[in-house]
Amino acid sequence: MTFTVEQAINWLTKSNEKIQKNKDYLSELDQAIGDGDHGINMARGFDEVVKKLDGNDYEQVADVLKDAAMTLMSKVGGASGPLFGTAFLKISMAVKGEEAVTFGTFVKALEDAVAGVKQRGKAEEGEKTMIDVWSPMVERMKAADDFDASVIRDNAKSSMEATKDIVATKGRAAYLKERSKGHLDPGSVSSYYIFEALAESLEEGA
Amino acid sequence: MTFTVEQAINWLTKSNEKIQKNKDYLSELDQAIGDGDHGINMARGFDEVVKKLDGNDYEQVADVLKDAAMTLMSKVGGASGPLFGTAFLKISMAVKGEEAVTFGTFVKALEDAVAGVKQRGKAEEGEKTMIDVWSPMVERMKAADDFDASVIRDNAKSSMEATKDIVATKGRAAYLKERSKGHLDPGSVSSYYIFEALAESLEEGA
Amino acid sequence: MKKIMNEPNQIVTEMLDGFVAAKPGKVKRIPDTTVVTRKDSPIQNKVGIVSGGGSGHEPAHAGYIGKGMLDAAVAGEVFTSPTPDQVLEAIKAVDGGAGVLLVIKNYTGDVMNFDMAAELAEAEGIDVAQVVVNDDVAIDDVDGRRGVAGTVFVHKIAGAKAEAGASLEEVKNAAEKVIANVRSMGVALSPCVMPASGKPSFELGDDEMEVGIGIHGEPGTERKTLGTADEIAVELTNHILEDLPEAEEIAVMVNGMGATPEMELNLVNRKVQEILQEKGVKTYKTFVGEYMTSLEMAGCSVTLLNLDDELKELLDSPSDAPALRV
Amino acid sequence: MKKIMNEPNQIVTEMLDGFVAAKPGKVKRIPDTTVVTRKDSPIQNKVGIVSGGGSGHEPAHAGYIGKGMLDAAVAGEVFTSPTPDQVLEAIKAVDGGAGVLLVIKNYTGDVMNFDMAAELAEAEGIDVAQVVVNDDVAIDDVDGRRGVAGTVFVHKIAGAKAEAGASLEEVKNAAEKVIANVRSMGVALSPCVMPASGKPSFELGDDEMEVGIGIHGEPGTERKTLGTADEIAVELTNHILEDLPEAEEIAVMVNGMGATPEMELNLVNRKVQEILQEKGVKTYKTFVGEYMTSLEMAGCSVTLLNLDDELKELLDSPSDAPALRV
Ligand SMILES: Nc1ncnc2c1ncn2[C@@H]1O[C@H](COP(=O)(O)OP(=O)(O)O)[C@@H](O)[C@H]1O
Ligand SMILES: Nc1ncnc2c1ncn2[C@@H]1O[C@H](COP(=O)(O)OP(=O)(O)O)[C@@H](O)[C@H]1O
Ligand SMILES: [Mg+2]
Ligand SMILES: [Mg+2]
Ligand SMILES: [Mg+2]
Ligand SMILES: [Mg+2]
Repeated sequence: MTFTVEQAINWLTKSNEKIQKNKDYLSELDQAIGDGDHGINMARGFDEVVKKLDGNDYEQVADVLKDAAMTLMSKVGGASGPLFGTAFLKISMAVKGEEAVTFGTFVKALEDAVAGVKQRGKAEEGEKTMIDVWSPMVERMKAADDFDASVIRDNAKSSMEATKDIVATKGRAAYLKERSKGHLDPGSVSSYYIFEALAESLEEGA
Repeated sequence: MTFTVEQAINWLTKSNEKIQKNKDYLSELDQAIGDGDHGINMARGFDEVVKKLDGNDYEQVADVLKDAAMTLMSKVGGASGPLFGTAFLKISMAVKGEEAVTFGTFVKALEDAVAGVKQRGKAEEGEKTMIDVWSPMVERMKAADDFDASVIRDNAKSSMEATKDIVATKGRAAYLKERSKGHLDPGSVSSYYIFEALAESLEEGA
Repeated sequence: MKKIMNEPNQIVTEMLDGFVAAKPGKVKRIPDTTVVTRKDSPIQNKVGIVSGGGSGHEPAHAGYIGKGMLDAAVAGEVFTSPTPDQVLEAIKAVDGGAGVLLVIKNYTGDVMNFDMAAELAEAEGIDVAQVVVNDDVAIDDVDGRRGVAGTVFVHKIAGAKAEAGASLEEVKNAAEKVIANVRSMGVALSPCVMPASGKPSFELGDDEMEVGIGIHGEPGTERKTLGTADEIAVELTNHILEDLPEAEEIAVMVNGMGATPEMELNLVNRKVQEILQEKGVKTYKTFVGEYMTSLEMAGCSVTLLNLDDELKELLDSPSDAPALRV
Repeated sequence: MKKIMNEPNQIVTEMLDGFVAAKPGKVKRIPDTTVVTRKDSPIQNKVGIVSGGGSGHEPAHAGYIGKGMLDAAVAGEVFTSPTPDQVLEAIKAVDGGAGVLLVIKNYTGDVMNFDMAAELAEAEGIDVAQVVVNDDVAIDDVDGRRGVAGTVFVHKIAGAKAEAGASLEEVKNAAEKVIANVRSMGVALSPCVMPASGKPSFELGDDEMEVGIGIHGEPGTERKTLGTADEIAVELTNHILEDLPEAEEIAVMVNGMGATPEMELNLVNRKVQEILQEKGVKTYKTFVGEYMTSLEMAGCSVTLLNLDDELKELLDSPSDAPALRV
């Protein structure tokens, strides 16, 4: 199985739908342990991504993802803009040249994305950030040998849920120290939506 | 019957008690159609008046009332400071020289007080101010030939209550125009307490 | 009531201490009074400018003390005009032989207390002139109009004129020119709370605003559904312009009532400028900020001042008052 | 939510329009950006100073644009760092050949976005230096400390140094000296409301305050019973002084969070000065007002800056920025 331009567009479109639908929920999560703008930020960014992609003819997955990355970087701001932007940019760079991306390349691309996010955010796993969804995902996919929608969905979900118990040491939630416990990390929840969208785009096929 | 130094002190002491007791009520009345400080203003002023009188030996009613007037003028501020100050100052001036003030002199003194307040406030009867209690009082007393506590009490009370139906044309309540109707005038209510205190001091005698 | 304060009945004196402590080189407080003056008062042969009123309007009035504006400010209790003896102290402290102008806002209490102070000062041989500011067009009856944010322009112009060495009469005339040419109107989104009573000045629904408010938490002249920034700007500006027909070149002040973020004031200013441009009125200078407040009331007022060459020059001349630096 | 606004998603651009409209002779907006610069930018051979961050902190950051302070300010969405492309526009607009200093507050988002902008600018051949302000002692972990009101002192000192003709490195060093010597801490009495969501950032009881708050409506580090002005001043000042042991001669800033009347700030200042005097710390200069806000949050912060001769001179040198005139 490969990952095509149509699937990439579908991925981003579905990501946008989920984020728009859960915009208020994401902001509420951020209200509890941050500054309450995460839903607004992601919704603004993905709305622009979909607008940007709309009507364009893409030959490569890399071009779709690059446009998404650049749009996120220039329209989101805050912490999530550079981080999600970096993630998609790294994926885009790693899949460059392949019209239909193989599983191996895709996993490698996700691995680059995680490395990029870690470097940008000066963060590691276990600090209650989006990395806690992205990093386990790479580990899990490295152990598989083809795309598997339900694996992706389940892994993202359980990782996202696990952020609840973590005491934050990066991002705004870190200011709250122990009080950050018991709340989901908003960036992990939006990451979960993005992986859920990926799973759906894989299920729907090319 | 005459009005003595002891009665004058008693008058101001009782006025203070009533004003302190009704401080919040007076402020609430002012809240509705003014700026909410009338009780605070009058309470501050009369508290100082009583402090000022305390322990002083007075030979004349005029001296008691002059001290009260000067204290009100320098401690109250706002509209009520100069107005009540002027009222007591005019009374003081008119009763000067009499150790025990006769009814005739007292009525003449109140008449001067009303004239003084009208001039200071550039106001007439019927504008929903304290004048609407003081002016009818003078008219009523001019028709009598001796002090009568119950006449004073009743007259002040009915005049005070009648301010409810007036549309204000002076003071802050005037800003509300028709909306000022249906509310008692705070300065008239404190004037009522002052006349009630006068009635009591007359009843208790020298 | 949620306020950062200590004892409510000490609030004015403590505030003045805090104010003076922040600017020890510029202002001083006359001991045992609520009067703050320029550190270098009295200034020989300069007309002294005294303003004041109840407290709760900060930065008015002490914030306007400085070279080119006020010589002294007299603070009353919260929302209560100061008493004549306090005003007299201010007059005496700033009189440098050229006389003193009192800038009074048109409230019964202020007019009476300042007038009594003027009488006392005259009795002591000091030349005193008075002007009464009544810029609030929310009140139809011109005689009854309140003095609100337009007072700041009177401080500025009178102060500049005095600094330039004008006589008491000339300073008074300049102040009167401002009063004749300045109009304001305001709205409130939330009431204010008197420190001593702890009660809100009125109740407002979540989607309501009071239009035509004063600066003492008095209810406004009308209650309406909360408008957008643009709608509020249109309502206030048009009401003012109706009353200021000859407007050609003007100064604009968008004033916050105490708890209004600057962001919101800028939104209002944006629309005010748009309206003026559409009507062919030229803006000469704009002031956006908190200039004349009502404790922690949320809301804003708009003030327009018609300018001629003299007023422009005086508006532009320097002021080092902390609340209006030019 | 009660705000004077139009469409929430237009609030930043409309605010900038309103801001620039008030000061047409002094600032300009770069078309199609959220960047405001000095009207006379770029200034040849002067180091350019760029600051910025999310909106909602007004008068930060555009209010600090002026001779002697910032050359440009970049506004993000409310409480959201601006994006690298916007920061890049600002850098390019103010570079006069001597390089550009970015003043960044220590938030993940701000640090990343400004850093990316710096990379892009360097790629275009512009010398860029960065400083990260982290003055909030409410956070124990020094690396994680937020940048709050102390940032205003960084603007002032770096701006003065640049105006004096210093090199990029010298300007950066002066800014770093401020950062090493400035500490802040704040309390909130009420939350703020994001225009786009309409929800309060947290709920507080009538007798509660949040201690150790940031400037984005984040909850504080501790919730306590609402204290008096004196208690609040003691708590904040002592906490800061513990972290600033070498304090001898200092600058003080008592900053309102957006909806705090100046009266209350003066009460806090009064006590802060008293504490400093008791401890033998000399106050060189005091600033009381709204300098770095959190929308319509009520509350205040205290900032202390240790001064040496260089910092004193730079603090005293002129600034014509509307929000900090010297
Ligand atoms: N240093 C970091 N590394 C990785 N992710 C981070 C970091 N800081 C914050 N995040 C992620 O960003 C999310 C917050 O994004 P958002 O609310 O949009 O930005 P901001 O915190 O600037 O308001 C967090 O929930 C977290 O997942
Ligand atoms: N022009 C006036 N003439 C007579 N009495 C007046 C006048 N203006 C106001 N008052 C009286 O003063 C009262 C208000 O006093 P107060 O609240 O203490 O002063 P302020 O209005 O300055 O806050 C009114 O209720 C009214 O009775
Ligand atoms: Mg956030
Ligand atoms: Mg009153
Ligand atoms: Mg009053
Ligand atoms: Mg944010």
